Order: sequence, then C-alpha cells, then structure tokens
Amino acid sequence: MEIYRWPGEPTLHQILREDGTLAREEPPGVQDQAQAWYRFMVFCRRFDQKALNLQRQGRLGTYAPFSGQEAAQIGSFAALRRDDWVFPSYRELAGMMYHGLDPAHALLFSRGHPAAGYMPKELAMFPGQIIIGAQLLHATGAAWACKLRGEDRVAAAFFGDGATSQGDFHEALNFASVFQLPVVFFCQNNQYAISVPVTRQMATPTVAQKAIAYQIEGIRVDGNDIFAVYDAMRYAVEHARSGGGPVLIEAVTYRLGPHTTSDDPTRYRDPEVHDAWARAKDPLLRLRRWLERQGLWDEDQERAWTAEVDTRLAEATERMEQTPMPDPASVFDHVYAQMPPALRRQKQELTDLRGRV
Amino acid sequence: MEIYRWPGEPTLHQILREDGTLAREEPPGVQDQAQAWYRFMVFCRRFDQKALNLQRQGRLGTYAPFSGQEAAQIGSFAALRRDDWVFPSYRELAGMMYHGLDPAHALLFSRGHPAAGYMPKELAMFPGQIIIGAQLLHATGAAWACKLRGEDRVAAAFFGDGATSQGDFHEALNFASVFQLPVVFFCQNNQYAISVPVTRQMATPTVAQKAIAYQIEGIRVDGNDIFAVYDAMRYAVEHARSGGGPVLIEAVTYRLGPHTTSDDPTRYRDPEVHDAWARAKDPLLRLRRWLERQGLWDEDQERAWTAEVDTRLAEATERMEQTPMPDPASVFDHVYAQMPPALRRQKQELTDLRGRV
Amino acid sequence: MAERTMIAAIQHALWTALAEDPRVIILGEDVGKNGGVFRATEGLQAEFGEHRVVDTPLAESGIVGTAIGLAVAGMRPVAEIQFLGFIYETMDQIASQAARIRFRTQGRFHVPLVIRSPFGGGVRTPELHSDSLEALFVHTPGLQVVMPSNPYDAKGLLLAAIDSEDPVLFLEPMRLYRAQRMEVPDERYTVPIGTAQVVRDGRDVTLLAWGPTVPLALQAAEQAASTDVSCEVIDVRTLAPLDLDTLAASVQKTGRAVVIHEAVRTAGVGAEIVASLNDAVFYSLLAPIQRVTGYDTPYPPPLVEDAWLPSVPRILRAIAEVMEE
Amino acid sequence: MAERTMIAAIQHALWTALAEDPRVIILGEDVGKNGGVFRATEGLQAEFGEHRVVDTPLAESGIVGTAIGLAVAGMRPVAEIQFLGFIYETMDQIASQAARIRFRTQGRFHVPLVIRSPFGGGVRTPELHSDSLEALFVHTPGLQVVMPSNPYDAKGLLLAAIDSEDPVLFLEPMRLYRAQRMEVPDERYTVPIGTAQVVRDGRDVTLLAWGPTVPLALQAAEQAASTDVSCEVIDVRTLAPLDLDTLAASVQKTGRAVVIHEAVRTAGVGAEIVASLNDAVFYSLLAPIQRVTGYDTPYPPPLVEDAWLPSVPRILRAIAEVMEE
Ligand SMILES: Cc1ncc(C[n+]2csc(CCOP(=O)(O)OP(=O)(O)O)c2C)c(N)n1
Ligand SMILES: Cc1ncc(C[n+]2csc(CCOP(=O)(O)OP(=O)(O)O)c2C)c(N)n1
Ligand SMILES: [Mg+2]
Ligand SMILES: [Mg+2]
Repeated sequence: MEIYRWPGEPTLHQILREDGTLAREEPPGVQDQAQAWYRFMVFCRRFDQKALNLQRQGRLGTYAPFSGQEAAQIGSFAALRRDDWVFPSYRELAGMMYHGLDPAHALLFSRGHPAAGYMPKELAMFPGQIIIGAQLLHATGAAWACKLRGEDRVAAAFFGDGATSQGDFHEALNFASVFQLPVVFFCQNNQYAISVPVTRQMATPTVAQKAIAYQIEGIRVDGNDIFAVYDAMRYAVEHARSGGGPVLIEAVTYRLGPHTTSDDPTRYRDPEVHDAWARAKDPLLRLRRWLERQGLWDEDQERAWTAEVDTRLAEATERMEQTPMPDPASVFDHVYAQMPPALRRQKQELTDLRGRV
Repeated sequence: MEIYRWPGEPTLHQILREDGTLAREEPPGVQDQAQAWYRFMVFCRRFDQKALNLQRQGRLGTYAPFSGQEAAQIGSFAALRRDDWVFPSYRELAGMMYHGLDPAHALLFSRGHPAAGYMPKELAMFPGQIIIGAQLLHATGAAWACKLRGEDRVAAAFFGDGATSQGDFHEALNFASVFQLPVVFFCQNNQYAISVPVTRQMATPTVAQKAIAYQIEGIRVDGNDIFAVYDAMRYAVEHARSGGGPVLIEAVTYRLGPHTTSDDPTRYRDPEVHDAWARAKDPLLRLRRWLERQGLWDEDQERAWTAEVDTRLAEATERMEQTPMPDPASVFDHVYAQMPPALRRQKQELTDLRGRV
Repeated sequence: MAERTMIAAIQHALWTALAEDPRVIILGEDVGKNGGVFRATEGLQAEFGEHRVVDTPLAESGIVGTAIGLAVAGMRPVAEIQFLGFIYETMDQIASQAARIRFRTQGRFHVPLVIRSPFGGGVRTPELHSDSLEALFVHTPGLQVVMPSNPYDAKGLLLAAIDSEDPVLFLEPMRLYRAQRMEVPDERYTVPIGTAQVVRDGRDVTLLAWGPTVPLALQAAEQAASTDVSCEVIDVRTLAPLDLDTLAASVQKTGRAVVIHEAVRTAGVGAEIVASLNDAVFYSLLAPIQRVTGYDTPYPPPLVEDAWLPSVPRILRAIAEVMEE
Repeated sequence: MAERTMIAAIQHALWTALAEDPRVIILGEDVGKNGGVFRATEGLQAEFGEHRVVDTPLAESGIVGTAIGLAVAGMRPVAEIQFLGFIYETMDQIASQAARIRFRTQGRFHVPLVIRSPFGGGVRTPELHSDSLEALFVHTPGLQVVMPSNPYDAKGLLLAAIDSEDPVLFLEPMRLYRAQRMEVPDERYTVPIGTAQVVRDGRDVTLLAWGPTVPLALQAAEQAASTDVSCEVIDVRTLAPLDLDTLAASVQKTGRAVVIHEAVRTAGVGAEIVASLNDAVFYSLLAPIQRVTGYDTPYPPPLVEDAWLPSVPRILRAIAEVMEE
C-alpha cells in the first residue's frame, strides 16, 4: 500500500547570502535596480518607525508594522506591472508604496480616515484586506476576468502564514488551479500570526508544499533576500501571464516589530530567535553589504539618503495630517450607487443633530 | 530554483482484481468476513433499489442512492469499532446500516420524518450531514475530545469528492494534523458532485495527494475492492488509534445511480464510461467472483439470500411506514433543553389552530 | 410574448442578459451542463459556451469571492447558490466583502454582482434546503434583496438586478417556480428594485407578503372577502431597500395590517416592517400589526412542515384578530 | 470579594470554570500564550496547560466546527472568535450545525458550547472589528444570545452560559472591558440567561438597552431627570430568549419606550422589540416606540464613528420625541 506523504526536506531559494555575497548568479535586471531597491527599503524602514512614533504620540491609530519584511514586499511588487491587479493585506504598505501609493495616503489607513480606501485611479490595487484570506478569492476572480477578457494582466494576492489556515485560501487555490488562472499567491511566512507560531499554524514544514494539493507550482524563497524574492516572483508572474496557471510562493521572513501597535510580542517571542533574525538576517543589511561590495553604496550615501528620507517623511506626515477631517454625513454617500430613501432620511437626521449640538 | 510540484503518477491500492483473483495477499480477517460482507452488500444493493421504488411510488421523499459504493462503505465501516465516532454524509446509508442502523430507521430519512435524526443510543454516529464538508470538523472535534479524555476511540468522517473543495475540508485536515488527532478522513471519490466531474472539481489527479498539504498520510485505494478498502481503513484506524495522527483515504469508486431521485444523470454522464463502471468494476460482482472461486458462494445461495433480503426489506418498509406520523407541535420540543416562553406560546398557537381546523 | 413559468422567466432573463452583454457570466454548482438543479440555466452553456456559463467547484465562499473579483475587474457575474440554506458558507464574502467594497473604497471600486438562490418551504426538501434567510441580508447595509412572486416580476427584477451597480441577492421561491404560467414579454424590460406593488385593493386590512406568501395572502383575501372583510394585498418584492411609502400609504388607509413571511418570526423582516410602520403611521393604526410567520424553530422535516408554515387559516385568524379590536 | 473590571470578571469566570470542571476547554486564536488580544484568558494556559487553553490555527469555521465535535463528545468548549466581525466565517457551523444538532437528532445529541466574542464601537478599531451582529443570531433558533453590560453580570452570565446545555453566543462590549470596576464575588454564581434587569426605575419612558448602550441610557436618563422626565432603564442582557415580560411590564407602566442599540437599524433586534411590544402592550402605548441605533451603513472608520453611534444627545432627542406626542 503506497502512502502519499511529503518526503522532502524543505529547500529555500537563495541568491544573496547573509554576508552580502552571491550564492548564485543574480537574475537579470537586478544590477540596475538594486540601488533603487535599497533606497526604497530604507525609506520603508523609516516610514514604519515614523508611523510607530506617530501612533505613540496619538497622531495615528492602530498600525501594523512591516519592518523585516521589506525585501519580501518590495522584491515581489517589483516583478508586477503597474496595471496588474493587486490584493494586499493590511501589512503590505511597503509593497503598496513601491507600487505607487503615496506615503501620505498610506498613513491615512491608521489615521482611521475614510479617504484611505480610495485607491489611486491609476492603480488596480485594493486597500489592505482586514479579513484574513478573503483577498485570495478576489485575486482569483480578477485573474479570471483578465483571462476572460483576453487581457494579459495577472493578479497577485499577498497574505501571511496564518492566512493559509483559512478555508478561503484553499478555495482560492482550488478555483485558480481548476480554471488555470493567471494569479500569483504570495505568502509572507513571517513566522507568526499574532502570537501563534507557524509551527502551530500548520503541521507542514513549508507553506510551499501546499501547492501539491492543487497540482500547481510552489516556490519557497528566502524572503529576506530581495534578489531571490524578485527572481521567484518574476518567474511566477511570467508563468501566470503566459498561461501556465497559478503559482504559490512562500517567502520565509520575519516580522521584527509587534503584530500591531496593540500587541506586545515579548509575551510570545523567543528573544534568541528574534535576535538572529534582527541581526544576521535583516534584509536591509544584506542588500547594503552587497551594494557596498559592488561599490554602489557607502556610508556617506547612507547618511545623505537617510536625511532625505526623513524630510520626505516629515512632508508626508504633514500632508496626511492636513487631509481635511471627514464630514460624518458622508458615511451615507458610498453605501449604494443611488442613496435609498431610508438613508436619505438618516443622513438628514445626522446632519440636523450635528447642527443642533 | 526548486519547484515544489507533484511528480507522482497516481497509484491505486488494489487487492481484489476485477476478475475476482487476488493482486496480493488479502489482509488478515478477510477470509472470515468476506461472505458476510457479500451478503450485506447484496442487502444494501436491494435496499437501494427498494428505496428508489418507494420514492417513485410516492412513499418516500428525496433519496440519495449509494449503489456502486457498497464496497467503499462497508469495507471502511468494517474497520471501525462500534464505539468509534462516525460522521457520515447523506450518502452513507450502506455503511451506517452495516454499523448497526436499523434499515427501517434508515428509510425514515427520506420519509422526511423527524425521528430519523434520533440515532440509536448505542452508536456514536451522527445522522447524514447535508451541508457538504461540515462533518469533517465535527469528526475532528470529536477525535480531539477522545484524545483529551484519554479514550482510545477514533473518529471517522465520510464525504465525497466534491466535499474536498470546501473550506471546511481544509480547516478540518489542518486542525487534525496540527493537533495530531485520531481521525480518519474517508473520501468516496465517486467521480461526480451532482453533475460536476471530479476533473472539474480539482486540478489534481488524486484526492490522496492533498494529504501532503497537511503533512499527514494519504492513501488511494480501489473503492470497489472491499479487501483493499478494508485494508486501507484498518491501517488508517490503527494509525490514528495508536497516536499516529490523522489519515486521508481516497476510495476511487463510482455512483451507479442518480445523485438523488431529483437528478437525471443522463444529462451529464458519458454512457461508455458508465458502462465500464457498471459492469467490469461492480463491487458486488467482484467479491462474488472471489467467493465463488473459494467455494464460498454459489447460485443457490445467491437466490436464497436474495429472497431472504427481500423479505427483510418488506418487513423494514412496513415498520418504516408504521412509524407513527409525527405530531407537528413536537417541532418545538427539541430546539432547546428548556423551552423558552415565546416557543411555549407558539406551540400553544399551533396546537389551538390545529384543534380548530 | 409567451406564457412562462417563473423558472422559465428566470431562464429567459439570464438568456437575455448573456445575449446582450458579453460581460455577463453565470457561475455556480451544476449551472453548466446540468442546467441547474431546477433548470434555471437550461441550455445556456450549450448556447453561450463553457466560459460564460461555468460549473464551479463545490465551494460557496469560492463562488462569491471569485465573483467579487470578476465584478470588480469588469465582468457582470450572476452567481448561483444552489439553495439559500448554503449561503451561510459565504456570509463573509457577502457581508464583509461584496456589501462593503464600495464603502471601503469610497466609490473607487464597486461590485455589480447578482447572487441568485432558490429557497422556501412546502416542497418537501431534505434538511437545510428550505430556510428563508432574507432577514440576515436586509440587516446588511450595501446589499439589495429582491424576491419575485410571479414570472413577470421574476424576469423584470432579475434584469434590473443585473443592471445594478451594487450587489443584489435575488431570492427565488422554489414553490413558485412552476406554480403559475403568465404572460412574460420576450423583449427586455425591468421591474425597478425598491418598489412594492399593490396586487389587490382593499379597505379594511393590509396584507403584506413577499415571495411564496403572496399567493397565500391573495387566497386569504379572497376568503376574507366572503366574510365582508376587504383586504388590500401588497407584494413587497424588494426587501432592501424597502418601499416604505407604498406600505405606509396602504396601512394609513386601512388602519390594520398583517405581515406574512416564511422566515422564523423573531427578528425577521416582519419585525422591521412592523417597527417602520409604527414609526410612520402609528396614529392611524386601529390594532397592533400581526405577524404570520414560520415559528421560531429550525425549519422542520417534510412530514411536519405544513403545520409550521404560514397558511391561509393562519392568515385568516390574524385578519380576524386585527378586525376584532 | 474584589473590585473587578469586566475583562477581569470574564477572566475570573473562565478561571472558575476551568478549575471546577475538567471538561471545560478554551480554544481560539491567541487565547493561549498571549492570553487573548484583550487578556480575557490571561494566565490561564500557564495555570491549566496547553491542552485546556488552546491556540488554534487561524480559521473560525475550524474553531467552531471542532468545538461542536468537542461538545458533542463530552467536553465543554468555550470558543473565542477574536472579533465579532469575523464570525461570518463560521456562520454555517453556528447556524446550520451548533444551533440545530439538538433539533436534527431530536435530542439524541446536543451542543453545550459557548462562543465568546468582543464587539462594539467607540474604541477606534480597524475596519470590521466593531460591528454589532447580534440580530443575525437572534434570528437563528437554537441559539441563546447574551450580552453583559457590567462586570457582575459578565461573570454570572458567562458561568450560566458554560452551564447551559445549548449553544450560547456571549457578546462582550469592548468599550466596557475596562470602563468600570465593580464588586464581583470570588465565589461561583450565575445570572440566569433569559432575564432582563430594570437598572433604573422611572415613570414616563422606558429606555431599552443592551451591552454598550446601557451606560448611555443611564446617562440619558440622568440628564432627562433634570428636565423632569422620569426614565426607567432596562438592561435587556439576554437577546435570545428575550425576557418580554419584564420589558412589557415596564412599557405598560410608562406608555413610552426608546430602544437603543449599536447595530444598524434595519432588521436589528430593536425592530423585534418594537414588534413584540406592539403585540403585547399596543393599547398602552402613548407614542410610537423610537429606535436609536447605528445607521444603515457599514460600520464607519474611526474618524467618523462617534457621529454614527447612538449617543446621549440622540437618546435625549428620542425621549423628547416620545414625550411630545
Ligand atoms: C477572519 C479573521 N480572523 C481573525 C482575524 C484577526 N487577526 C488579524 S491579523 C491576524 C494574524 C494574521 O497572521 P498572518 O496571516 O500570518 O499575517 P501577519 O499578521 O503575520 O502578516 C489575526 C488572527 C482577522 N483579521 N480576520
Ligand atoms: C454547502 C453545500 N453546498 C451545496 C450543496 C448541494 N449539494 C448536495 S450534494 C452535492 C454534491 C456533493 O458531491 P460529493 O461531495 O462528491 O458527494 P456525492 O454526492 O458524490 O456523494 C451538492 C453540490 C450542499 N448540500 N451543501
Ligand atoms: Mg504571519
Ligand atoms: Mg461525489
């Protein structure tokens, strides 16, 4: 009796070693982009820090930091076209900004401002999904539309290790594989779903092997190695775009900060494991080492760029804070294309009441 | 870049060949039980026919026939202990009767009689689940209770190929594997979910390979070979009972009849494929050939047993039809342990109204 | 113009939509080759192809979730949930996603999606196939909920639903699928969402019904007439948004009302209608509005469903009660 | 006896249940090591072990579905849904399974399961974390729905829920978790499910509230008193089954009522209360019962939620309206 079981030792696609040397040849295009990527990673890291500070000062609400995951996000978004469909989670601000979202706009989410959800017209990108796993089906459906309409766009869904437990993950991968849709499922396995480690989230040593349950391709990549992430995503996007069907990517990474500003990670995290990720495996350090080896970066550039970033962040914060406060009566405006009578009455009531108070 | 993909050619565990010879040694215990199994299979096949007839005569409501799946059901239930937890679907009457459900009781389901759901006290078995996939989680939970309570019982969930598409399938297998629970997931891949062929239900050539997404064992077995089914289920139950964790079994079989009495399978089925399954692969024929080879069965026995079965079925039908009609006011009795005031008032209203009419 | 049953009218509406708009796509379990378990999509796959009338895997969240993606990305999906009882499987995709994407994105994206689903009692289905769950969706802002009671409205409302820029739950009373034939124009027409219809004029009591209880209300009105009680009957037709003006105008006139629905009583749409009418026409009410509904139990098995369901005798009793006061 | 906040009272009730009954098991996302995102299960895993306080995979249908199996097979699961907004993911397991297994099996099996879930507005959560969805479950026969408004009731109702032989949805208003300290006995006690409580006596208007709107109703009553309007305030506490007798007795006395809830208005539990009271005490009503509720939109983002939520000014306005007539 043959038993179907996973024989494999987990593998990990890596190009850029932790010390900044190459484990294999870098993919085409990387040489040109690496410095820009690094700049953007620094920008994002400081954005994240800024947002945490603003939250502590009461100028922002709940915020979900992404530090540690910059390579996974920027490397993957870098392989997408501007007109591809993007369905991110709440933790994808680095990727979303790389894709074109104004940092001031990005901050509006945590501000609790309704305008945050109005994504720029030129991007086919949803706001970050709150319901874990729901966006995988939206991506699948959008990819389906692209296929039916004969467009050569792909859809990409971004989600965490925890999301793989949801029924919607399964249903999305199944639909995508049955209909052979141009969609890439990009999982950032950052080791935790809030406090629950990935080892309690699933019995499998990898997320990538779940591809086998759908007869699609799975890739396991070092998520802190932007070259490898870009390489894997480029492959997957190309595969999907050319009709090869969906791909599941697992980017092995680590969330350096708390789950959100409401979370205290010291309650559940092993400090030693944390240190290892925080130091040796930091995606910024790694790329910086490589750039320095190539003579593409040095301490002066770092200082100058950091200063420049901080100016930009100050400016973005200002713009964010100057976004006019929303009119509460506007809650009625985007429920339906046409406002039904009951909503009109309620809007009037709210307006009257505020007039009186 | 290593791609995780399913390399395998589908295999199929088979012991009893279609011609009634053995492909390998039969598992222990089979020699003793084979004749009783065959008798029960004949009983079930005629039960199914009887139920269809009763439905056509208007004496039963919607009925979901299981003909063709007798080996899968009886072979798998035969490996369970009487005190194991059983969570069947609506199509498991053969297995449920083998497990101990009175045939008259089994008919009550299609009768639309509330009493159908009251399962015998001595069986830890649920009535057939209508919601596709829901029972996999109940089995997982019951197995969890057994583990926590230190009982050596296992739980078994029975479901179809279509059920594998539901989120609940995924969540159940994931929970079961994370907590290493004593549960067996037994899928009867009967090639169709109503009209949808399994090839449109999933992109995988097998259900069994989905085990790999949970780091558990998967087994693919010829579902029309009762020896192989029993062998696989015995292995899985033993594996689960001894703490080895969950197992997923795919029994490859075929539904010979319509999905239910409301269904017209000629709309979607290939007659040639159907014929192959109906003749060469019939699970009854196959076992009978083997029994005849062993000198354990002959035409006389077949005739005598068939006559006996028909008597029993007539008697079961009579008992089913003599089950008193339910009192409509009893709809209020099993909503809560204690009837809330509103229900008391409503029960009174219903009773009054019937008194008046 | 042809005489059509409701199921034929629905099939015809779907055919019309597929023929006139290449963005329309039908998806669901068994909607393709099989033509749907009730034949609502009969012949459509053969005519329009596998890519426009699609058998999906057996997963309701998958159906609605991908339909949302399809809708957002330029298609006009008409998804089928095989029986309304199974819609619980996709509540998140309906309530947290489809219903909110316009709001969430402040109008940047919206979801022109129709979800069709058969429901309702009296047809001896297995468990969980007959439940009336409209209240859950009426309580969900962002959705429209529509329920035809006759073939003409079925076609007109379904085409209006497909035209809508926002999600519509289109509920089809199984019991009425083949209960009646009626002139249904071949050409395209719509019945506007959000409008109730007075289907019988009366003086003394307003009967408010939707879907499967409309024929019951009409029968009860007929019988009441023989005892000189004149009933006005309103087919509510759209449960969200509710056409409160039409309802209130009638009750203002009659001073008495009975609401009739198959869903369980507690927190059903009947309660909302009572509360809204109370608000609107309290001082015209001569008696408390009565509700004739399914009882507060799970939908019962076939052998006991008739006593559980609203029926003409139950409606007559409620009419008598409001008249007594 | 100790002064406790509501969250501490809940933690204490869970501790009590775990200590006294080995069948009790707590399961959910982050309930173990992390002690729950609000610390409702703080310290419980450390004390009772990984097998009794269990971090599950991130899957609500999985949580409730396995909890059903646990309950049927002899355990007393207390499942947590991290925020009520995520409960849509498990509607089928709640409504088609937990709520119906007693009915389906005619009493052969039943499901002693508690589902705890934080909910409610005013705490500046991200999207989908603040919705009040009690109406969906009140409309689901077989369930009990309970919502404490203070620490004492929280402990007593939670222990009553764990004692219950049938599923209970136990809804915890986030805003009240730490809003108030109150004497909460150390010993075991229960507050019976199905009983409302008059929390302030009054003459002119009955204010009906539950969970987060109870403190608002009390404040409004206080302010109304200064204009010589005497409000009786009732904490409904149990939404299913509803203690209609207590509600009706009060409204019979006062002749006027305002129902206050955070859930959206249409087809909310407020509508049921209006309809039921209409039935029960129509001829005592001096004015139509008013509803002060969330508006019929998706729950709005933090920067606009305050205007959307029921508030003391909105309640006072409704009181003025019912008094005017
Ligand atoms: C359906 C649903 N259940 C629970 C939550 C609460 N929640 C928010 S984030 C989170 C953990 C997500 O983990 P993962 O998918 O790994 O993403 P990460 O936060 O690590 O990026 C949980 C449980 C939610 N938002 N949605
Ligand atoms: C959640 C849910 N969706 C849809 C249905 C309708 N339905 C009943 S049986 C069935 C097909 C099931 O196929 P499979 O799992 O292969 O089992 P089989 O009927 O072949 O035994 C469908 C779609 C249902 N009962 N429950
Ligand atoms: Mg994670
Ligand atoms: Mg099948």
